[in-house]
Amino acid sequence: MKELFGLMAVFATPDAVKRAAASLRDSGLRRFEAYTPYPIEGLDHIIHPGPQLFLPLLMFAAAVLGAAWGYWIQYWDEALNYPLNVGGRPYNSWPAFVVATFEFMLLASVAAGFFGLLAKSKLPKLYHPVFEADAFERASRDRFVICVEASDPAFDPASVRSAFERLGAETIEEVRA
Amino acid sequence: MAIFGPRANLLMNATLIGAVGLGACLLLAVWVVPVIGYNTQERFAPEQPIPFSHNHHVSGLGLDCRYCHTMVEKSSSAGMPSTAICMTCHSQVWTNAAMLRPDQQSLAEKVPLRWTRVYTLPDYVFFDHSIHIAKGVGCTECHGQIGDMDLTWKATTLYMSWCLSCHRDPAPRLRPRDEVFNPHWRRTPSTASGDTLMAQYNVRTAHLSDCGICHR
Amino acid sequence: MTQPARTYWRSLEELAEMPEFAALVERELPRFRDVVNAFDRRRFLQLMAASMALGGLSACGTEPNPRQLVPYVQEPANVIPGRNRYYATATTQDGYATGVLIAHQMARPIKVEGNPDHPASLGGASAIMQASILEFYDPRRAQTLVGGGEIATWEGFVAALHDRRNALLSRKGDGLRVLTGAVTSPFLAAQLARLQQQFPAMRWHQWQPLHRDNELAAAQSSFGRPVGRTFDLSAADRIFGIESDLIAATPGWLAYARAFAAKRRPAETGGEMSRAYAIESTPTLLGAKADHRLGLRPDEIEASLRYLAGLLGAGPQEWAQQDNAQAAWLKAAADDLAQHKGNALVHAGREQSATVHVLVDAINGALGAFGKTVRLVAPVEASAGAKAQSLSELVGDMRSGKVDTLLVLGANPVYDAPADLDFAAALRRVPFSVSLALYDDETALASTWRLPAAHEYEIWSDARAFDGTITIQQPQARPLYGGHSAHQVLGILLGGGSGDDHTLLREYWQQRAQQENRGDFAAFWHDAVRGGVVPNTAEPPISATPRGDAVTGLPSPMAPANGIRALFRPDEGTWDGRYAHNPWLLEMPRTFTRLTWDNAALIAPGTAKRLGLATHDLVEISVNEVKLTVPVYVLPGQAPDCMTLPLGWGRAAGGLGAGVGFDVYRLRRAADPWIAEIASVRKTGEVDRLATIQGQDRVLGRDLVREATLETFKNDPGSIVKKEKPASLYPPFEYPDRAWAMAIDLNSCIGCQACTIACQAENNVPVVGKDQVLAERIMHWLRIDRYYSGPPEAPTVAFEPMPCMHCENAPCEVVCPVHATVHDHEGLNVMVYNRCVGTRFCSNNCPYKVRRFNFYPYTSQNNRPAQSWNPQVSVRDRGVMEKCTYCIQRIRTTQIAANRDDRPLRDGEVVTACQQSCPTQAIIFGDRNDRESAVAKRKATPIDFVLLEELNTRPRTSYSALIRNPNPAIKGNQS
Amino acid sequence: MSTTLQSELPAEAPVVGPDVTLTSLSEEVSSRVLMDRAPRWWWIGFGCSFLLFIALLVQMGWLFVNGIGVWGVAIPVAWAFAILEYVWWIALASGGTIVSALFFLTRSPWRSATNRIAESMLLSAAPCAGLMPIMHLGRPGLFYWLFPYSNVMGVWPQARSPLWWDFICLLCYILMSIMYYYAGILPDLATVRDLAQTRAKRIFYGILALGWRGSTAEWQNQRIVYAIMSAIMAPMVISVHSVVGLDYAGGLTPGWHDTQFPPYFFFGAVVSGTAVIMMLTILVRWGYGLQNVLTEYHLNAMAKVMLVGSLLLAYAYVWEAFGPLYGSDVAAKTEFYQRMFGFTSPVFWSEKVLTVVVPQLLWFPVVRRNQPLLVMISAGVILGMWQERYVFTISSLAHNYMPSYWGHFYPTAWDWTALAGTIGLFLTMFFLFLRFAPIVSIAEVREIVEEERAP
Repeated sequence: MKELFGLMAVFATPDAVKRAAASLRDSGLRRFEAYTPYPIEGLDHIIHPGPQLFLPLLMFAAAVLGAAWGYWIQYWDEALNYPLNVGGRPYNSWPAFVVATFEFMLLASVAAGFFGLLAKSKLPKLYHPVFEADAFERASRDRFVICVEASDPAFDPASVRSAFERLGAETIEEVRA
Repeated sequence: MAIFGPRANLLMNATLIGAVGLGACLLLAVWVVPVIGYNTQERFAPEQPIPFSHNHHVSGLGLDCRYCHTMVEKSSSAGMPSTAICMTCHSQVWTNAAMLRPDQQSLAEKVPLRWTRVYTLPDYVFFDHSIHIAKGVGCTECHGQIGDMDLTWKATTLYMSWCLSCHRDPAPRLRPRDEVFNPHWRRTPSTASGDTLMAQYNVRTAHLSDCGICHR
Repeated sequence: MTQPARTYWRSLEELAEMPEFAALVERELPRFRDVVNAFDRRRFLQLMAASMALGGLSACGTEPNPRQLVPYVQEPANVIPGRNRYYATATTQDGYATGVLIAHQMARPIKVEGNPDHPASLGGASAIMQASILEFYDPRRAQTLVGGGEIATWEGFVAALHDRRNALLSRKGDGLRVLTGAVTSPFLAAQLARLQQQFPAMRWHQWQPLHRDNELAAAQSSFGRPVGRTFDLSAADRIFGIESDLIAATPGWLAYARAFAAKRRPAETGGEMSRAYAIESTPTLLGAKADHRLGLRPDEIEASLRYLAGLLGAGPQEWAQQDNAQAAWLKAAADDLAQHKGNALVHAGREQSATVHVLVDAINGALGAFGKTVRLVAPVEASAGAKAQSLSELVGDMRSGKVDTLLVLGANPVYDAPADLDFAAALRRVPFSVSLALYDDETALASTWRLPAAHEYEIWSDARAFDGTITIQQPQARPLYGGHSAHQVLGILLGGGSGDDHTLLREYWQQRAQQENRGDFAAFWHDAVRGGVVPNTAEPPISATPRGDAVTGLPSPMAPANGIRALFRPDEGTWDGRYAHNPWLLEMPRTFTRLTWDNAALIAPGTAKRLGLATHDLVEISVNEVKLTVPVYVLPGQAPDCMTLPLGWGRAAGGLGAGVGFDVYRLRRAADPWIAEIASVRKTGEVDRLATIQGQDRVLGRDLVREATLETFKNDPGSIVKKEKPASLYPPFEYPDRAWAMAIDLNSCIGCQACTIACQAENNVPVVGKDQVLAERIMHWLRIDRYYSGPPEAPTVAFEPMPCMHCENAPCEVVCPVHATVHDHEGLNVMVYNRCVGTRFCSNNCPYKVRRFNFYPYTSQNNRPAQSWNPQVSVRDRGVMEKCTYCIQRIRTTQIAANRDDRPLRDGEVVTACQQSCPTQAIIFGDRNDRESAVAKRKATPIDFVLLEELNTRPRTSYSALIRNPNPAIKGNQS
Repeated sequence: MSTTLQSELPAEAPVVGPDVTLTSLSEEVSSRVLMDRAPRWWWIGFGCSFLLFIALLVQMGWLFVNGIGVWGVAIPVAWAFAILEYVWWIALASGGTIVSALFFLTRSPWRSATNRIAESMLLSAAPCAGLMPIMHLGRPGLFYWLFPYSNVMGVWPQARSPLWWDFICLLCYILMSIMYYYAGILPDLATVRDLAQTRAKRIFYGILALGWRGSTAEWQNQRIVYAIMSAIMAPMVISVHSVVGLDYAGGLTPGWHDTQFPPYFFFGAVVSGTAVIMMLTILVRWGYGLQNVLTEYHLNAMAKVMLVGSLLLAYAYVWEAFGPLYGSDVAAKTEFYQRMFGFTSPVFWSEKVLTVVVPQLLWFPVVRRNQPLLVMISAGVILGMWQERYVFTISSLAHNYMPSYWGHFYPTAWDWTALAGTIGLFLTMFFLFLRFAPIVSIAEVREIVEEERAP
């Protein structure tokens, strides 16, 4: 018999899952996560409160670095590495270097964002215990799922189950992995 | 009833790391591959009709480069010695050495020898020996320790970047005119500094990296 | 006057309304030029070198392997790899020699340049001269000796000729005939003389299609004896040309052109300038440069000349009484000429009637030209007889079976003899006919023996220039394709066996040197051969004046004919057809038509409109009962009611030129070799695409040609070109130590195309073929734009050579994404072929459109023998851009030589190919920063201007404005 | 947010059909991906496109063997089909980004269902655009010299060249578009994974979905990044097309050297991009029977964008004429006369009609709801945009500063093959997207569904 990973409840509506999340949090649980077919306004603040500045800052930093590198590579090429008289233009013709600088800036920023997204969400992660639950399958479609993890110090299967029932869960399932 | 077991994550991460590593290697190759000896043919001595030894003739017998490479001071090409030049000596010495048979044959049948190039430049590069000699660039600057080579091998990459490295900063590679053909010349405290020589030969570095200097 | 003097236009369609123009464009070219053409072209270009391998083999042994170094077995003396060595010799055209220096690289001839010490060249070189190097290498030249349809050997021929000789000796040479072109070679003449002694009954005939019989006849009646006329244009302040080839084709024209141009550079001669008049039926170079030009029908020309003679007292007074449409113009011209007695000169082209030439002599006499601007000399030709007559006598005898042995040495009568003589038929009646020819041409194929001739550059011989100066021709290489010389053939007939021409020639000169007691022969010979000129062999001037009765004895003027006249004229490139196999000359754009790869019937715009014809239309004309289908080209400046038909095309056999263009000789008759009535002109409705490289004929409001009158220049030179420096965001680059630059004088440029070919020869510029010219992919680095202005029927012409401008703010460089074209520290716009990836953005960005692109691997398709390319210049492969480099290879080699022995470059030490070949010194190249340099001086003149200055490209190539010197008394097409 | 639109919309056209539920939405869209056999129309469409694509490969082979000469390009007209079609394709691609990024920022509800079509279109068009400049090189094998990489020659790209800017732009643009696309499609892949029946498909989409679980944390990150990406893609796409415009404006050629080119090009991108998305949307709509997800509401909205685009274009055309006619540059003036009356005149006039006059029909709601008409107008616009590029690319080069060197241009069979071939490549790729990736952004439409559900 695999050990218990957590307890999973399926709700029918976004409001239900919001209410559930709120009350779970009030009951002192921290290690639980909601799985929904689309982002539900407010839910994230209940489960992961506090400002989310990492990704924006990361993308900004990347933009700055990208721009710097972009200009440098052109400056180095035209003015330092092999200064050539091109159509009588100065070696460092900054107006001409702006375009590529801009593009490199954007590329760096977007790339940072993309990989930042994966890294911060710990993706790719093909296997996760919640996949074991049959109920979970519909979380990517039309149901709203909450899973409380057994590793939570405040986790008590009985109370959590009752709480779920009280909150109007459609089904409740033990996730074992 | 998940599709993937926990091992899938391991596998996935392994693949990712592998992919990144591979990418890095390929990127590295762009820098590395061109400069490996196999590409540059540095230190590579091709087969020759006659196993001619510069070491023997130059360091041993003390022949001057110009004795055989007659054109080097006048012409863009240094000039390969004609069979006749070889024969000026070898009609007297080593007359019946087997290794000189091709030489005698060539003279007898009036068919030129066919040496294999060690230093090859593309057709669109117009190198001129005479001007380098005139400006005090010694033979060994490009041909390495030619005087000590038993078989002639390629001492430099002949890459454009290599040419430029000297054209941008010739001073350290210049020597007094009378030392140009000295295969074992070393800079001594008494030798004039590179900059003095630059001034003396009035070498203008700025122009030296113009495209038109080598490409016409 | 900041605006150009007049609005220029470029093609007549442009003048028509736009819709028509569009319609014509629709018709003019097919919708699709698909890949099939590519195949055609490839096959076509390969024709140029069917046996290229052979060409290569015969010169440099087995195929070279790039990985191998092949030293000499025994070095030859004085061969320095990478350095040019020059050998003097001469090229001949219609027998007349022009001295050349041939550049050798590692003992291979690569380029023909003018010999500065030779009076007929003075360093200049015509397009035809320079193209001869390609003829020399042409693998399509005759290579096999054929006797009676069988491939034979030289020995076989010698034997056969020996038998013949014995037979002939027995009957004192009865039935033996020799047919040559015009002969100036003293040695050949001597051989023929000796032949005459041995075979008293033998006869020597001469034929060349572009003969000068009329001049000769005129000389006969004016001076009572055959004389040649040479001219001193440096003394001529007033020049009057009658369809004159004085600066285009007449022997010595290179020298004449130089003298002519020297007097037309007011900015450099302190306001001194000659004035030129021209009357002509078809445009000539002199006409284009003339300050006043009249386009007249052929019959009007003679009438007008009589009128002029009358005015100048060179003919009966009543001539001046007849009414003439051009009276006012002619009076003004006559007064002007009369005021410059002694400094005036009248010249008529070879195509003008004997009457015209007599009149010209008379007028020159009346103007006191003889001994001043016109010098009379004993004929330079060995036997100055009338060619046409000589040939028809020969044909007559051949018909009547009097000829049983005929040697044709360097003539091609089957192709170019007057049609009514039907030489081919006559030739069939000659049992033993020998043709010595460079190509397997029409005559060669019709003869019983055909011998491959050695090229001029492969033999020892001698030849005389227009003024009599003799040049010893020395071979530049062993015969590439085993040819033989006329001297050898005659040598056999003289019983000397086939001695080599060196010994024969040397013997001859040994004797002659003794007679002329020229001292030590060895020294004399060495100098003569080396210098390319035999000292003081120029003909001394004869003092004579035209007989008065010559004019009075003239036939009464021909009645003005109505109907269209055909004018037979030589072609600028193929000449009389002998150069029709030369790719450079075939692809050389003709001065006025800008046509390549075709000849066309030139007619005046008015006439075209009347006949409902447009350029590219095919018409069927019938002349002397012969029908010929020709494409029409509508040429501004052509006289009404006459159609110029360029000779020398439509070769039936030989090399590349076979089947290119149409053969006009079929219409030509012995009686009237230059003019004929056109019985009918029928529009076939079909269209033949003519490959003209011309876009528009009008400058369309752009300041491309600055122009002014001499008055304006004297009074207010500053007003001719406006100089303003457009502002720039960036600070200009400094060029402290050297700044290469070029100055081109529009006054001197006569549009002769010599520079175009010089550039092609020097810089390995490939030929592309007709369909690629039509595809607008011609490769010439240097073109001569031709702009018209004024009314179509009487336009004024401006020639504008267009090399790369080497802009300091080069637009092309800025847009190249890979640094393939950049500036160097001396201001050259360098093009690095090996770095080019072929985006072609540089060409789009070049306002002067001087960049050329290798859309196909043209150079390899040209299949030239490897050793004929210039090793100093990269040969460009497919997909790279190329352009004029100011001959950077010459700059480099000279600089290296100078740096080697630590001396500064002298001004004029670096000479570009175009500058070197230019007969009129229109192009000057040098260091702009050196205030003393010629180029700086010319740029300092007030009339120096750059093209499209408002674009702020700061070109290094600048032009001198066109100054004309109109006669105030003439109101008309000028100014 | 979308009230203004809604108010004057016919009542029967909500953003999504009334009967659409979360369940039906997911199943409908996914089923199109998961169906075992593709419908006949798909096979026919794909087959034809693939044949054209083969033609492209043949053309490239012939081109690379024989050289650029097989095309009609010459001097002075050294740029022709390849470049004008590059501009054309990149404009279509940009249109995709405009719809997906620009209108994401404006929170336009109609964008949610169409952005995936737009992005799939852009990812299919970008390679066609990228291919053209490489094919047109004289020495295509050396195109990599445009990369700024360390080499033994010691020579680097020339950073002042608009061509290099363009190269960098295109490179960045394609890479960024892929990431943008993937960041958006991730949740939908998860949906497909969970709906897939066969093991193979579950694994395939399982890997593609990277184990997306739809946890609030993931949603949080995805939303933040996606929003910022959109905010970046919007200026990006404008810059891309402006730089393409600079290829011309940076050129010293009458008719090119003109400051209005960057915006001019962008307007063109807007109108042609929307046009092609319009056509594809209608295709998908009928082909996949997604009428109630891709409703008339979407077509209506896009039609309006198209209308605005063509009005902007009309403005640009006024300047195209005003510049040379008012200005003092003789060359520019003559060049413009040539555009109007020279050998390009038929194309010139038809271009104006197709891109500006005809789209004015979209003022009428009737037309905006008539799909056959919409298809025809869109097709006309796309053709018209091609002609516009044809005119200013070729006419300007043919009628340059040097009257002596005025020229013509005549396309060869291979020029046309290249055009047809790239169309083949485009459609081939689009059909593949259609088959293997959810063509509607399920996650985003879910929100719309919920909104509409909300009282």
